[in-house]
Amino acid sequence: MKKFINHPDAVVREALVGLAAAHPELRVDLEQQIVVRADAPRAGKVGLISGGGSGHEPLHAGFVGLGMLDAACPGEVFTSPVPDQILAAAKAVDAGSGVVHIVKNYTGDVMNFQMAAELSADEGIEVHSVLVDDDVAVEDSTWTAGRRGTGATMLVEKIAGALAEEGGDAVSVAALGTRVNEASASFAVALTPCTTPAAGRPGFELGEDEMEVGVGIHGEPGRRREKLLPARDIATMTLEAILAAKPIAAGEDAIVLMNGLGATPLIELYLLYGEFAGLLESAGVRIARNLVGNYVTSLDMAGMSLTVCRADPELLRLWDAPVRTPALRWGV
Amino acid sequence: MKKFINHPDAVVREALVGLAAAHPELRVDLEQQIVVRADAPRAGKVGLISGGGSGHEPLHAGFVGLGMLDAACPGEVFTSPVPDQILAAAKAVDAGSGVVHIVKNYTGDVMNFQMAAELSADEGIEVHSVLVDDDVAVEDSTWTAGRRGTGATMLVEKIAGALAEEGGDAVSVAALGTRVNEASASFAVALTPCTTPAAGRPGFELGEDEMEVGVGIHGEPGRRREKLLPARDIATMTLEAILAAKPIAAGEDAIVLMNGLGATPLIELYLLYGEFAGLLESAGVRIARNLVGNYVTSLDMAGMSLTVCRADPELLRLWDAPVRTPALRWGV
Amino acid sequence: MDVALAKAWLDTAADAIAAQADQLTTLDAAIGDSDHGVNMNRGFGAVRTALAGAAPDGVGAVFTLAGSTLVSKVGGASGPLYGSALRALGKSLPEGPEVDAAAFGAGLRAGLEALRKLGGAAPGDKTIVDAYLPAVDAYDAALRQHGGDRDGGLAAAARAAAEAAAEGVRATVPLQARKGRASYLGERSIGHQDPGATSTWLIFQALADATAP
Amino acid sequence: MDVALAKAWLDTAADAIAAQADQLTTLDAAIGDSDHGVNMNRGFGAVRTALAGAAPDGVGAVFTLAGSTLVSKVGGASGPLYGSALRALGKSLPEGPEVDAAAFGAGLRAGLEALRKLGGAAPGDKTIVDAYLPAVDAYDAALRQHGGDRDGGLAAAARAAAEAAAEGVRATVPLQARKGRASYLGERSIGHQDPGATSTWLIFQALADATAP
Ligand SMILES: Nc1ncnc2c1ncn2[C@@H]1O[C@H](COP(=O)(O)OP(=O)(O)O)[C@@H](O)[C@H]1O
Ligand SMILES: Nc1ncnc2c1ncn2[C@@H]1O[C@H](COP(=O)(O)OP(=O)(O)O)[C@@H](O)[C@H]1O
Ligand SMILES: [Mg+2]
Ligand SMILES: [Mg+2]
Ligand SMILES: [Mg+2]
Ligand SMILES: [Mg+2]
Repeated sequence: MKKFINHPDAVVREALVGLAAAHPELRVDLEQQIVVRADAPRAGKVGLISGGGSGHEPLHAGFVGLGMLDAACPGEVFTSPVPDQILAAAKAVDAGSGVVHIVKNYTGDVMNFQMAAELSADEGIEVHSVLVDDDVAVEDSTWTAGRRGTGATMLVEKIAGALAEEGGDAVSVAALGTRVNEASASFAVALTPCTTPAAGRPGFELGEDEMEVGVGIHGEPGRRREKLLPARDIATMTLEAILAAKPIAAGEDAIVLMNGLGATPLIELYLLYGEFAGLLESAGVRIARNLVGNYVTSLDMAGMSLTVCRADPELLRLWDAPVRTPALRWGV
Repeated sequence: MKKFINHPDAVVREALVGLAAAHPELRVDLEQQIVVRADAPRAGKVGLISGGGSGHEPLHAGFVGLGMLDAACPGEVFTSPVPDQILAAAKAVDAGSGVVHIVKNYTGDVMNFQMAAELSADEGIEVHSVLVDDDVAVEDSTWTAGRRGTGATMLVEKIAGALAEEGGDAVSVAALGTRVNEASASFAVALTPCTTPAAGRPGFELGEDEMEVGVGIHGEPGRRREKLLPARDIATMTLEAILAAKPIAAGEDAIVLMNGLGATPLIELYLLYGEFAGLLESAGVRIARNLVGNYVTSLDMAGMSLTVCRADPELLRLWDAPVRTPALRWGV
Repeated sequence: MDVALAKAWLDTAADAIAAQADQLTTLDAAIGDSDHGVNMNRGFGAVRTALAGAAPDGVGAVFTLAGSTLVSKVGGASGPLYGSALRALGKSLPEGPEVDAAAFGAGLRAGLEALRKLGGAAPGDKTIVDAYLPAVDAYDAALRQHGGDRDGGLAAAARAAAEAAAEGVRATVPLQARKGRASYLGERSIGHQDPGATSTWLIFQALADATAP
Repeated sequence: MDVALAKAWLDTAADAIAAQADQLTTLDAAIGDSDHGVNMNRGFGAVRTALAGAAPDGVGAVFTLAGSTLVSKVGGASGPLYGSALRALGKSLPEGPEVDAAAFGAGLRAGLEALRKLGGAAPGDKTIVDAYLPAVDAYDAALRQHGGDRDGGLAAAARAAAEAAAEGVRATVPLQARKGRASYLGERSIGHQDPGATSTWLIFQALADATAP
């Protein structure tokens, strides 16, 4: 394992030290392991809280700030945060208007946020939840824990965050978040596995000519392993999986997130984006907004995910609303 | 070699297709292989042009836009652009106020930009140049081609770009760029080599417990090879090299770029930034501004570089000036 | 079982988990996200520290503290699941510095119920339940046989539970996961031993070791 | 040398470079950035295409076109250097469909001077110059000996040039680079053969092959 770290156990904490140093506009509580907007709690504003295992940076802490999250709860690497952390975040951001949890659909995340919601309720904080489960590589059936939350998480955080910033109440913000999730589908392909600092070795093995199709953002092996294909074919298979699960009619608008999983250079992401843009154009879908870069990552995994969100004018308006966070910034 | 590409020869071109699709606010000329601000040429504004081998994305095309570059000339991967490209860019952006070349100090870049400057002069375009040579891993002596241009390039592009946007003339803009370069020093460490699509194999080999100290952004081997050290020790050796070459007195301001070389996850960059921030604080240096992320990369190299620029109020003011490019955006 | 034995069990479990952490993580790498050993080790290490720094006045309090510690230190799926189970065990026990083997057995089952309520897993889903459920069944069966032993049958019941858990772990190999991260793999989860079931076996084996005469 | 032979030389060089592109890139990986073979191959492939599509009326025009093509297709260090050298060679030749071996030799030296003026490298800096300079020296020396040959000594001079270039390439191995990317390595550049000198040798060897009787 080759990483810029001091000790596997200290990675999350020491990265938070760096985050605090780089972003004085955030309040980083190393004790509680939470990252909070410096101006929270803000009277009349519902508090938007997300969190999950670390290793997906900039998600979530990189999206704390004006127009997006009020607080992030980073867990250990690939391990959901604990209820205490999430409760501490709720206390830090609740101004009496309640909080909204944005939770990626993993057994651990769901249970820990659920426990935190109960603890928060005990303290008189109203909690609503958005469950993100956009990864169509997983079949959504009673035979699985359900679809995973991946790339759409940042779309939910951006769009629900914009409504919260405008003064939307907790019920509306949660409902909007759910609507964004329902309109979104993601699919990922990895060229290499990732290595958690604690494990010290890759989560799975891939041959020099293989790719993992439908991989998870925690290095969970995917749907299947295949021979590596040209970017064009990978794009085709990815988009087919997405549109099969969540069709978009010709003429409709979409927000497209061309996301790198951590170790894929931007030149490849742009090349892929060109392929996807061509395919979507052929399908008559209009890419109204796009992002190309590393937003929801998986440590040092070489890979990519595509998220397509069917958008209407309200979603686009909220997408365009001002945002000022370490990893996403426009309009201010 | 595992990459999201179709064919090694088509990578640069196809990535430009994707860039064009993602950023309609840019004019991407696939024929001339140049990327130009949509509103260029702008009357009264000097045209800022940079370029170099591809594989360092977002440098340079990701920095084309308001407040930064007017045009970028991406060469083949790790190969400087050709004079024709640079001339085409000059013609596209010159509004009679001349152009400024921002050139990284590599033999090929210097020669090709020089030839382009002569061709431009033949066409009546006044050309000034800023040579960036901030990489203190290379000794600056008659025994070498001189220090390489690396991380400081984006600082020069941002700060000179701000002055150009304000209406600074070509001589002032070039002089300012040179001043930023002189105030800056960079040093890089790699954990893995990178692989160019055309070569198909890594540029050098590194043992599982080794790092390359003072590596170049084209996968040029560095000053020396060493056993991998904890992040803290790597930070110490990096900062010592930087401050030995360009000392900063206690109490002075600095702009710090904590840069990833392409395959290093953000969590590690923040951890490293925490180390650097602590060391600089101990040295009494004030980090007035910082950036943490992948800005000047080296394809799929796992590694980092630190750039420290001694800043005065003018540099800070221009740093803060509005910028709207694919990879850097604030104030608008 | 008295307070000392309760602590000894958890200490023995912490040792076993520390020793097997790499193995648990390797199992999780195959069908999960490579952190189960790290999670359990962090959790049981914290339990050890918490118990060392506290003087619980009853057996139940030992387990409630241990469970709360797991909930607040582990995260992931295993933290809430094991934490809730231990908390439910602790809360179900009668007050006092000692409980008999029957009460303890009932407590183990209460823990199982809490875990199942939280996680929603059925037997055969390739989870903790596949080791835990046979273990408490075997415990109860052995207790009926050995209730007259000098220790009220605790040691024999614990041994039976550990053996049944081990059998349950082996039986997870051919299963297709339907809960937790392994379920994403669908048929590709078949052929791998479940990490959570494995850590459950370690915990019951620690009970057998700690209670062995 | 006539137009056909000039084209044949560049074609032969293009073949040799295509065949050795991987080898050139491997040499560049050791002390540079792994692209010299790719660069040269792209450039000489473009030269081949350009010449196929043009009907230069003189020997000089062949080289001027080839040089301009390299400048506008290669980039990097080698594009301007070889491009300028070929352009200078072309421009230095007398007009017309044929030039003699002496004029061609003077042209080769004019190319070397242009390359040195642009790149600033001295002999011993571990660059193209270390193969090019001994090659033109050997060419001139051989010409003095073989000027009376049927072809005016061209074939013998070219053979001598190629041999001297090969020797020059070998001599780059122990040198420490002082120009180009390899200079960044300082002492670590010692022990490696220079890629640019190697491609220069390929080009002179192609001249020997194309002119061989
Ligand atoms: N719903 C569930 N009910 C019971 N056990 C579960 C459930 N989901 C997961 N598990 C168990 O948790 C184990 C994984 O734990 P761990 O790796 O620590 O958490 P995570 O999956 O969050 O990384 C699995 O091997 C499985 O035995
Ligand atoms: N200043 C110079 N003068 C002569 N030759 C040079 C000079 N700088 C570099 N070279 C030659 O160029 C070769 C490298 O060419 P190439 O790899 O195509 O370009 P780049 O270094 O830009 O990647 C070196 O091996 C060396 O022989
Ligand atoms: Mg986990
Ligand atoms: Mg090059
Ligand atoms: Mg796990
Ligand atoms: Mg090279």
